[in-house]
Amino acid sequence: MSKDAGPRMAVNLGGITMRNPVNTASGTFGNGEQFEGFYDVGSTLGAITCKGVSAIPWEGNPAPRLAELGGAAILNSVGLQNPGVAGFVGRYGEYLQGLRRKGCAVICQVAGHSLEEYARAMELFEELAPFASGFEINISCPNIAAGGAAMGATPAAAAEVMRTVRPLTTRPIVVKMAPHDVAEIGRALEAEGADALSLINTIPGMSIDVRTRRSRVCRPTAGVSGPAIHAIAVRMVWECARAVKVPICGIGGITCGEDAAEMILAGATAISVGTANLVDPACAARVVEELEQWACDQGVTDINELIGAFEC
Amino acid sequence: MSKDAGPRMAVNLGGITMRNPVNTASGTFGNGEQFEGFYDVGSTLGAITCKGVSAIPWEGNPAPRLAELGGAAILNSVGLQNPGVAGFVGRYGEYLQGLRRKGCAVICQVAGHSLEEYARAMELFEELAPFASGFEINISCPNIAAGGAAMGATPAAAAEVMRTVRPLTTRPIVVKMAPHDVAEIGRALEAEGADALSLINTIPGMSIDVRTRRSRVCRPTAGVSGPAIHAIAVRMVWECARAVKVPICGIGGITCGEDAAEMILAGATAISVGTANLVDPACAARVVEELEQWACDQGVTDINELIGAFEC
Amino acid sequence: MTIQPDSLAGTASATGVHGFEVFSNEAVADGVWRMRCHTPVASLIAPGQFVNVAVPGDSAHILRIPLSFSVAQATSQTLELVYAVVGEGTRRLSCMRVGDTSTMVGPCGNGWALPTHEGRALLVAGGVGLPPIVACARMLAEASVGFDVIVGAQTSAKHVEYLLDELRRLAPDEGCDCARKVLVCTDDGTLGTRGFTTDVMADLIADRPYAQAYTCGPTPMMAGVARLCAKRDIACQASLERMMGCGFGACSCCNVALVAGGYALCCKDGPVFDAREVVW
Amino acid sequence: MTIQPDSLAGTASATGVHGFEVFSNEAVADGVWRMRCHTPVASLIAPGQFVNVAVPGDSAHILRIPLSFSVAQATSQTLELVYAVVGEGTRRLSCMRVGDTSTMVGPCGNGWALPTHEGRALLVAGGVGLPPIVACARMLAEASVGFDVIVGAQTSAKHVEYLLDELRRLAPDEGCDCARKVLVCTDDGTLGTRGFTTDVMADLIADRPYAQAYTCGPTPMMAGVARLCAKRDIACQASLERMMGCGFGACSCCNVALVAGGYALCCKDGPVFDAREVVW
Repeated sequence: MSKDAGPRMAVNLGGITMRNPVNTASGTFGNGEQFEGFYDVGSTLGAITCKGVSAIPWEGNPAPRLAELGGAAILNSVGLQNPGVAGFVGRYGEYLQGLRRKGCAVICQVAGHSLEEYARAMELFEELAPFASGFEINISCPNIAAGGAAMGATPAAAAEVMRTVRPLTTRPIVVKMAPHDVAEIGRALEAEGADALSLINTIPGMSIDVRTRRSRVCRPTAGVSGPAIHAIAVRMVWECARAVKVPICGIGGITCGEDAAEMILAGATAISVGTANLVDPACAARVVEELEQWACDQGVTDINELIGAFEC
Repeated sequence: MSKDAGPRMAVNLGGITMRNPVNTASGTFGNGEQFEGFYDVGSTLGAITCKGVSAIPWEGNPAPRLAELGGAAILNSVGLQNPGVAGFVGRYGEYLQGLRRKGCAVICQVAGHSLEEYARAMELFEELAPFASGFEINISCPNIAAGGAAMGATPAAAAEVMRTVRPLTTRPIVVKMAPHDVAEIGRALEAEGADALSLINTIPGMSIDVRTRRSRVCRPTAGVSGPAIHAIAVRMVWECARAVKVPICGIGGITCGEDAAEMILAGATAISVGTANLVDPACAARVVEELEQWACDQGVTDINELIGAFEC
Repeated sequence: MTIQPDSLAGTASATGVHGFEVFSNEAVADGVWRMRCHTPVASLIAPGQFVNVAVPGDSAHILRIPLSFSVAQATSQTLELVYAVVGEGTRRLSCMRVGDTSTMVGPCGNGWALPTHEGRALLVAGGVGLPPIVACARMLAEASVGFDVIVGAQTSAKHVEYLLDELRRLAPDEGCDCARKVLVCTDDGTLGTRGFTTDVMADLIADRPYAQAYTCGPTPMMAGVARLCAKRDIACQASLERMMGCGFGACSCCNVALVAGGYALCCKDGPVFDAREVVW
Repeated sequence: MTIQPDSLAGTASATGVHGFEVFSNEAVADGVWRMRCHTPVASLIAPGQFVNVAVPGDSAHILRIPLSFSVAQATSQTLELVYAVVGEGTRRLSCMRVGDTSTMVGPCGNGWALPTHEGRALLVAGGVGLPPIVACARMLAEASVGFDVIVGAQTSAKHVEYLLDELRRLAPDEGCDCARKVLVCTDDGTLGTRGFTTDVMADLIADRPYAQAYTCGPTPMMAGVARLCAKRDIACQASLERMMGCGFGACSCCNVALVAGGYALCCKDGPVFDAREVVW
């Protein structure tokens, strides 16, 4: 099917314009470069979301950070290892600027242990990252001792983070949400000026070595991701989409165009490929094609016609 | 390994004495009879939990009630089809009494759309079901329009159900919990006199046919179960066990002795085999053997030594 | 067959978990495969019943696959399954090789019943519903019950022709005043007459009297067959298909709406139902 | 090799997704299999690098399986993987049959580097660490670098003997004043001398001078080898093993603690590290 003949695939994620709805989930795509050996990232994807970055460098968690679960899922506890905003910009700024030139949006993810740290990281990004199309505030990382998921546990806590970072940039702010109370928390974030919401982050889980009686990763609980959580994620996107007006980026166990299409029908404007990037490095590029084919088969001229088109 | 040589496997689930920790999840085991062709239920299991039963018969949901998810899970929306307490007792009372005689505990599950219906069902059970070792109050069914999960959505709502049924029986009451806020809701239920807690019920999920744009089951959302949710369930059992003193029955994606052992290490006194009963009808009997072998390998003389023995 | 409003009633069924070993598994036509295996189920199962097969190779799809059989030989303990490769599960089944082993739950459900009244039987099959009808025809032939067959399909397909040959290979009716008819029709006329099975059936029942009808195929077709039978007061058994969880009445997932109200379970009360008791 | 504190730096790697077709896969000793396959990776990969293999048959286990190789022939595009069947994944790998195809991500990571200084090399392998050491020995032999080998195992096992034969089959050192030694020790003395590889190594390095050591095996063993090398100021390369997510530096799951502080990634900065830079 020639591109000309195909439906329009461009979407707008709260001010972040994407050539197609396909984005990548933070932490599963490096910062894009690692995938250049598999396909031309900048000419293919709608956007990439970079690894979470904090004001100063974080070491991340000790080994082991990963366990495989039998049930079509993995358990990770990386803990946002990152070189800090300055280190990140120095090392990837040029590459990411190149992605922008090719028409791929670049979403930088902001991490912090406290309101002050979120603010400081946001200020540094605003100052040092002209290449960022927008920012994703991570208030849902289950793998750090302070901040992360704790900052997004309640509507009030989430709203406070949003109040803190909103004044610091005029660029679009997306908020990465935890897999609970997505309707209430989504409304609170929207009220504080979030331009878009992305969900879900990994679902906290636990895997125990029954011989040693110890966790199979470095902390008692960690984040579950993969095909196992897809149906749960689609449900949460649907619940959230019915509660807010801002656009949503649907994330959770997407491995193919059909999985992505479910998210869009449930109300997602964009979608992110996550864990599948690790095991099938060309997955996101394939999803771009499969999604366009689906829109074509559905007989629409614009993918936007299918957002929230689920019929119940 | 001869039974004499093996560790003691008997546990006490809030007054329900079980010869071993293995129970069955309501709705996945019929009422036991269907499995007699596979093994001698009464002589093998620690307990069975019957299908949810309401004061008067419920039709349940229209077809389709089931969809298979690619990610090691299924999605169901049965909606508690049942013949009502009188019909249930008339049809299964004798069989279930037989299980008791063989040393298998029988837990009858109580369903309702409202406080009044829970009370009425509880009264009828108390009057008509002398064979019941105890009762499980289902405040977490995601597949009925009124009642079910709605009754257990908050600590206050859950506590109210417990206040309603507690005075109506002196037999042990277990409460079947939904997969959210298990620590808070668990504490509320314990405060109102729950003898034990069972968790988790299925996790609400959604599966969309992307060609028809419709749900693959009869309602927009339904319950996800299977290996996919195991690690999430273990985490919730751990969270709940650290919050309450009453014993817990761990449920979620258990397919083998190791899965069951994880639940016990996380703090579960008993475990229920659920979805695995459907695809591997002899699973629960196998779990009994594998669990005893594990306790043996761990070098304990009593399985109770391993409850909550997770080392973090 | 009488349906119990709560299908979980009654005594424990003889359904068990049985091993099987594949000794042949080949494409008999494009898209249609025939698997032959050794299993104790072969001596327990009756025409119209099914087995719920654990197909190796994808533990992310956890459900077994319900399959009807075309031939079961008790003496040699062999079961023959003719299946269309339609989905991911049957694709995996077609990958099983000679010597591969797995398990099947069975026998499951209630199968075809012989006619209760004297008289000729009419079999009406649509596309994917052919294999169980072949088993039914075999049952009737062995019981010396005279019958005719109508086979409908969208278009001429090798697997339809394959199963038609199976039907034609059956022993002819004995002691019947009229020869057995095996009529075929397709939506596009590429095989047999052009038109719907119900049209062919309307003509046939106007021409010959029938005491009993047996049907398996797409729901709209079976609904049409049921209507025609009701008009003429012909008893009708229909084999239904549903997505199934367990296959033996434990999960209540495969519900079938009843005229009398409430639901029966396809796996335990069916898959063969009295067409008059089902809401079409 | 210098490690960048943030391993995600640098330009895009040449790592790609490549198809492979199995042309032999057999047990060469109890518990140890050798798979030979055709794949373009064979002409891209260097000793000590690895491939991350998608092993069919269980989509509930979604991760690929990282495997080191023993032989890669660029001309014939063939890769030989010698692997111990230890877990569920390698069991599935052993089920792949001739003609089966799948994909592998590779080449992954940094492999063995030739010695930077003149002098003899010492290879120290423990049990499961043998295959990568075989590849290293082949590299050194081709580069005419003189070396000795110490192989340690818990007990005499067929696969140890198999790989020892591989080592002995290699071309002898050329232009070396001393003949190559291939020493073996087991914890129980059932093969070679009784004792630990580090004991054998201590004696050997007292006897012969080495410019470079290469080691792969259980972490405690490699830690011991690293300590001995540090004492004698022998450069040491160690090939580490970690549970891996992606194999090319995207997920940061396979972290290795560094003496300099922070973490490197086993998949991208390793698996071969300068033993002095790693926290043992």
